[in-house]
Amino acid sequence: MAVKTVLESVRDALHSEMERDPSVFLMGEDIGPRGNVFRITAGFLDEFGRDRVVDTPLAEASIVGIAVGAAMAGMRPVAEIQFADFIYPAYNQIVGEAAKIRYRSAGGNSCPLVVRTPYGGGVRGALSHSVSVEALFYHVPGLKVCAPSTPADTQGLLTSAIRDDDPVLFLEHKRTYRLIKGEVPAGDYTVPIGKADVARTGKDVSVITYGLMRHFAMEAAEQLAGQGIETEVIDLRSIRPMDRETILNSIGKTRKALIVHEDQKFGGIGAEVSAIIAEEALFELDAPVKRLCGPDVPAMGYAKEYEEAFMPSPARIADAIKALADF
Amino acid sequence: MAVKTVLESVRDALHSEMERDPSVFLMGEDIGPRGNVFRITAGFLDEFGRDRVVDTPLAEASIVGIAVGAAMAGMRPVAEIQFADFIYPAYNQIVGEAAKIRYRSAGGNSCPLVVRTPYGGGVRGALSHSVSVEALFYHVPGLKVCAPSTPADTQGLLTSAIRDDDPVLFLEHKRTYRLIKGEVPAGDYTVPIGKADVARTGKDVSVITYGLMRHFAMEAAEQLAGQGIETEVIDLRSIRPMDRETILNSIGKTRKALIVHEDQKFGGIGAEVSAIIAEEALFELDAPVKRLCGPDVPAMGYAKEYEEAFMPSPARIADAIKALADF
Amino acid sequence: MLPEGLSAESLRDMYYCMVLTRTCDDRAFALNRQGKIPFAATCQGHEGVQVGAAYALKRGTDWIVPYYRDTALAIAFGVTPREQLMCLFARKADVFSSGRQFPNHYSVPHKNIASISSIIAAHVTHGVGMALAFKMRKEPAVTLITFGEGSTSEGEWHEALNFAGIHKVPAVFLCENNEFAISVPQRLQMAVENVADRAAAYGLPGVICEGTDPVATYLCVREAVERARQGGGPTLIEAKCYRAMSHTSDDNQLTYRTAEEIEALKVRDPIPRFEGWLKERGLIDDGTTEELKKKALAEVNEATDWAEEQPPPTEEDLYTHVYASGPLS
Amino acid sequence: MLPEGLSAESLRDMYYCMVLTRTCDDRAFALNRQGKIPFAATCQGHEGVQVGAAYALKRGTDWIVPYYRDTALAIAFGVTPREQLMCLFARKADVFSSGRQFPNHYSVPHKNIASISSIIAAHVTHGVGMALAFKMRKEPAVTLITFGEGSTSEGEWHEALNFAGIHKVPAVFLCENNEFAISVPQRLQMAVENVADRAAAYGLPGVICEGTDPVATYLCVREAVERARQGGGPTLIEAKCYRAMSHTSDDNQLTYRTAEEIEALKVRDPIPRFEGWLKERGLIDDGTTEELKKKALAEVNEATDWAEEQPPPTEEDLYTHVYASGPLS
Ligand SMILES: Cc1ncc(C[n+]2csc(CCOP(=O)(O)OP(=O)(O)O)c2C)c(N)n1
Ligand SMILES: Cc1ncc(C[n+]2csc(CCOP(=O)(O)OP(=O)(O)O)c2C)c(N)n1
Ligand SMILES: [Mg+2]
Ligand SMILES: [Mg+2]
Repeated sequence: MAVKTVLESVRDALHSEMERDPSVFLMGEDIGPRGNVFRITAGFLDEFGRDRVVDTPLAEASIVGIAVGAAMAGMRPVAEIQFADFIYPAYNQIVGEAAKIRYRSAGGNSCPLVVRTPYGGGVRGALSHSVSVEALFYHVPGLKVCAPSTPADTQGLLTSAIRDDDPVLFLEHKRTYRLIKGEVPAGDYTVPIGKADVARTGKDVSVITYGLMRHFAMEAAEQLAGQGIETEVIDLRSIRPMDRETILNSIGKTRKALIVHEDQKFGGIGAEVSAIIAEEALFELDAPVKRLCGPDVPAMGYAKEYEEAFMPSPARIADAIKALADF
Repeated sequence: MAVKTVLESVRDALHSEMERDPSVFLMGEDIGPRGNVFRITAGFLDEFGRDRVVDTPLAEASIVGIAVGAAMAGMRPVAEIQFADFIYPAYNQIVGEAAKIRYRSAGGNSCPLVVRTPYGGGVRGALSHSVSVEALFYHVPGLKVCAPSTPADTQGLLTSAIRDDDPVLFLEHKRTYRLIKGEVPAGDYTVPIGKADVARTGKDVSVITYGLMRHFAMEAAEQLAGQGIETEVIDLRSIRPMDRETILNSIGKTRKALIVHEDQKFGGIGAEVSAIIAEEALFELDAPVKRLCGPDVPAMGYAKEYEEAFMPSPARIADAIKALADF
Repeated sequence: MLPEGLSAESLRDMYYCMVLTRTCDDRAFALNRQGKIPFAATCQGHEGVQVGAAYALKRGTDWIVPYYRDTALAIAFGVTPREQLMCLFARKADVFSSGRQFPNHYSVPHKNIASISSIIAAHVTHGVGMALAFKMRKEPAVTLITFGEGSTSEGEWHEALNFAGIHKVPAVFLCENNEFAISVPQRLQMAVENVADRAAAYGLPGVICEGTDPVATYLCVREAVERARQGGGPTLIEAKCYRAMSHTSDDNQLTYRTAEEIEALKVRDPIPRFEGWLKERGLIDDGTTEELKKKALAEVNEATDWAEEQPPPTEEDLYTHVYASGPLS
Repeated sequence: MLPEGLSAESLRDMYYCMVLTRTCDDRAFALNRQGKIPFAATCQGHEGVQVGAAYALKRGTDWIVPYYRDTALAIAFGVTPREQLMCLFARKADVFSSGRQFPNHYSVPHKNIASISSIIAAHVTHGVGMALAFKMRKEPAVTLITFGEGSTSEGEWHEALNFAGIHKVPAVFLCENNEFAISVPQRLQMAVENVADRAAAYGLPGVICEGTDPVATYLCVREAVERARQGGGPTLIEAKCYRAMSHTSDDNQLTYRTAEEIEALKVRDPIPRFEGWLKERGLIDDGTTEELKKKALAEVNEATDWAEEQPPPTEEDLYTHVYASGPLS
């Protein structure tokens, strides 16, 4: 197994799917000679040519809209939105169009499209390069939403997303790109969309999380293990469909749930996770379902102080786990 | 007190605010000679002139974007999106721009904007004229979201929204326009944004809802009253900010919660309501927090059968209340 | 002499398509007035441009990406009266959407008709993406993408034409300019006289044709299609036509247009005009036109009766085709 | 003879603005290399168009709606080196955003500079809306809205110009065409040679000027501003300039442009060229230019030292200015 970064796992998934299937192609801003602003697709243009690595005009609605059309015509486009903050102009194409094409045509048409985009904070990206967008999309039936956090999951899920016959919004936490390294199985490796990962088993508290926060939660869990608190960490990996079974199994065991995400709290993913638990496992709970999330302010600011105040840290996660364990 | 329809209450709020404040003006498609597709603004063009009743080009991003600019320059625009299904192209302007202007300029700029739009089903509006969009916006700090259901609340909240110094998304359930009649206090009548309405008091089960479903819930509650079940019905009216206090007070009394909305369940408003309860009132509950919502399919279809299967009905709400009461 | 590429037979077929469409259109409004269907949309005044355009395409090869006013285009491209009536009645076996979409949202993949929504101009980038796919796969297909003049105000329209111009995809953009977007007249929609004037912003040829005349439109679209097929890039065509009736059955155009103005449009009706053109050239006679009108009525009657009897969707049908893998994935 | 409307003094002021901007710009990159600030964006190559445009406006009356590359425009419109350095250091008292936004996202309401985000072209409709407000209130103000050539691909840009043309709002659209959008060259951004060619689609005049020349730009913008102020409607101006450095400190243009190509741009540097122009006319001499460069450096040094000492935002500052009524409602 090779050890690679999350960034490399994105590159490798794109590269092998493009090699494997001639209907896969890439569209986006600066993905050609520049090789994407993070250099993910460096060298792709030379290898696959201009037809399959399309440097688009600066226009997100059409990056997705044109990809939708190509998907309807039998291609498997992977459209890139340079930063998740710029996805809003394409909202109509993703939510209003791509997600409804199969349903509205009663199966006559389909839209095997991947929209991938880097999201999240912690890189001094300021107010317009730090947003988490998962909660703005996960409500939409017809769409799938993935937000993996390790190199293996990223490569495995991106491969599944490209092969999926429905539109997938694929969120890559940009802080993990170079920070997180890990082993990725060789060969044709996929991870099924819709299955959570039990990143760590424990009997005292369940932490349900995803993205960068998985790593912070693992750090917190390791710290607490020294203090005799055994934390179970569930990495959702897929936001829609969401793996209710794994969540509920874990609650059945620990009887205490802490949901952690970087995105703002009110109306975030944690709301649905909590609601699933409150609806299906209420009498198994020994403590209120807690959420540790970003604050309900419009954005993460540029100054370091804003970033630090905004993002849940391993220390704050550990405090929250401890409070629940002690409850 | 005058009895009027919801549609008339929208008209009256717009009309009196335009009379009262010269900085209030309207923008939208077909609001001029046509007087809006529901005839809400019929006669406004003649009365207020072309400067204040702007029939725009067919372009939602700019309807909102231009209104944002005018708001930044001291006006109080009321922008109309003809049907909520067409709001997606304006998503960037609402979520990415309007909601962040005060925050990003540290109070240097503000955006006193109302975006109003008819939403919801039950009028054979088919796949693209029936959507509920509240869950796609309520997660956004900096924005306020209202979804009243009675003529008095509609007139009072729309008046508050126009006078509010921040952007408000104002959702009008189109099925209520002509269906729902009610008394509206005369004079300068406002309802504060952020306060729920206890539409009916009861001790057995709390139904937390909004929009058309308030009326269906009231019907269900009346039916059940005959069977000795006393339902408390909370009409949220404002989705963001949400009135946690009224919700929690009610749960404290009934110890059972049913959340009802027409919008799809997964990631809908009900998730947050449930999460608030699970976080703050868990040990007051005698039953799981239940959600009765639209199904997780992409849209309400055109055929009557789809509509009926999609929308919660008074009968289905009554069944759900009864099941909780019997729990 | 006949117009290049059109035989006497195909000219008569074009005429029949127009008559058949008009019959379907009238039927929709009749059913609406009878309370049998809640909604109808018209294409009256647009039949010329639509039928002309359809005949300029290569059936089985080219694709249309139409909009909701394209009944004649759809019929000329192979949609049958039964299919049309099934969507009006929102029947389960409605081929376009199984009764999910409003009427006239055509979608028949095996007839090369793409699925569209009601969201104005959202399909324009789709048509470009399809054309891009054809180009990548070196297939000879061209997409014809249609829309009203109001639709050209949307940002997505701009983005679609901009990309198409840069990448010279095999697409033809056809604007059916009826001077109104519901109630909004063209002068409040754009500051230019012709939609075709917008082509210059994308490095495309902009061409104007008389949209009530199927032959004029045919010739114009044909040239653009061939140019696109040869790799010459897209064209923006503006067909000047008019909207005879209210926007839809939910609208009343007397709230924003005078009765005289509406009455005056009647002289432009594409059907009698084309009938006259055919008669002048001896391609049709009174007997034939009467016969064709009767045939259309019989077809539409049969389709109406049949479709009305077909079953509606059931509650379970609500849950189909959410994902390829099943309802909730 | 001096260009109409510009005194010798204002020409020297313009020169000083350009020098001051360059000094700020160099400082930003120096601080970035020293690891003191994580990000810097440049306007080198754009100083001519920006300063020329600023001087064509009426201070205290007209508004600018700039974009992130408009350091010289902002400085010429009244932003001080201290304000500039405060935003670079993301200090609490940063007037633009209190350290919330990336550097160079100008916003100074009392100096008639509107707040902008990083979302490309989203501010263009805002400028139109502001101009609409001025028109409604019968105020004499004009908005100058700037953007790069890449920004003209966005749908919102199209919608903004379309509305502005129809309603003849008092706005001037100024494109700073540096031929690149990060790495994407103009030929992959549009199929036309000039951004000004797009004006025809909106019924606007489209004008081209040499953007490295502040006087040429000044004259061009001045005419457009006066036309707008008189009710003559908006103008689209394209100022041809260039980007001397990488897109931002996060970019490396050698990944998509050759060193020779970059080197060759240097002859267009607006500062020495304008210096030469002023000297030819006897408006400035070597002594003065040296003096002004020293003065700029002293100002920027002072601003740097001062700003570095200012306090950053605190954790509580995260919660301010969410709503007028307070943090969580
Ligand atoms: C995004 C969006 N905005 C608004 C509407 C409502 N609407 C439906 S048709 C129409 C007018 C379209 O005018 P035009 O493009 O000229 O086509 P026509 O109907 O005249 O053929 C409008 C505003 C819509 N369906 N989608
Ligand atoms: C909506 C959106 N998409 C993409 C970006 C990323 N981005 C920032 S600047 C830029 C290039 C802008 O080019 P241009 O408009 O020519 O201005 P220039 O930087 O050349 O002055 C891009 C793609 C963004 N900020 N916003
Ligand atoms: Mg029209
Ligand atoms: Mg540029």
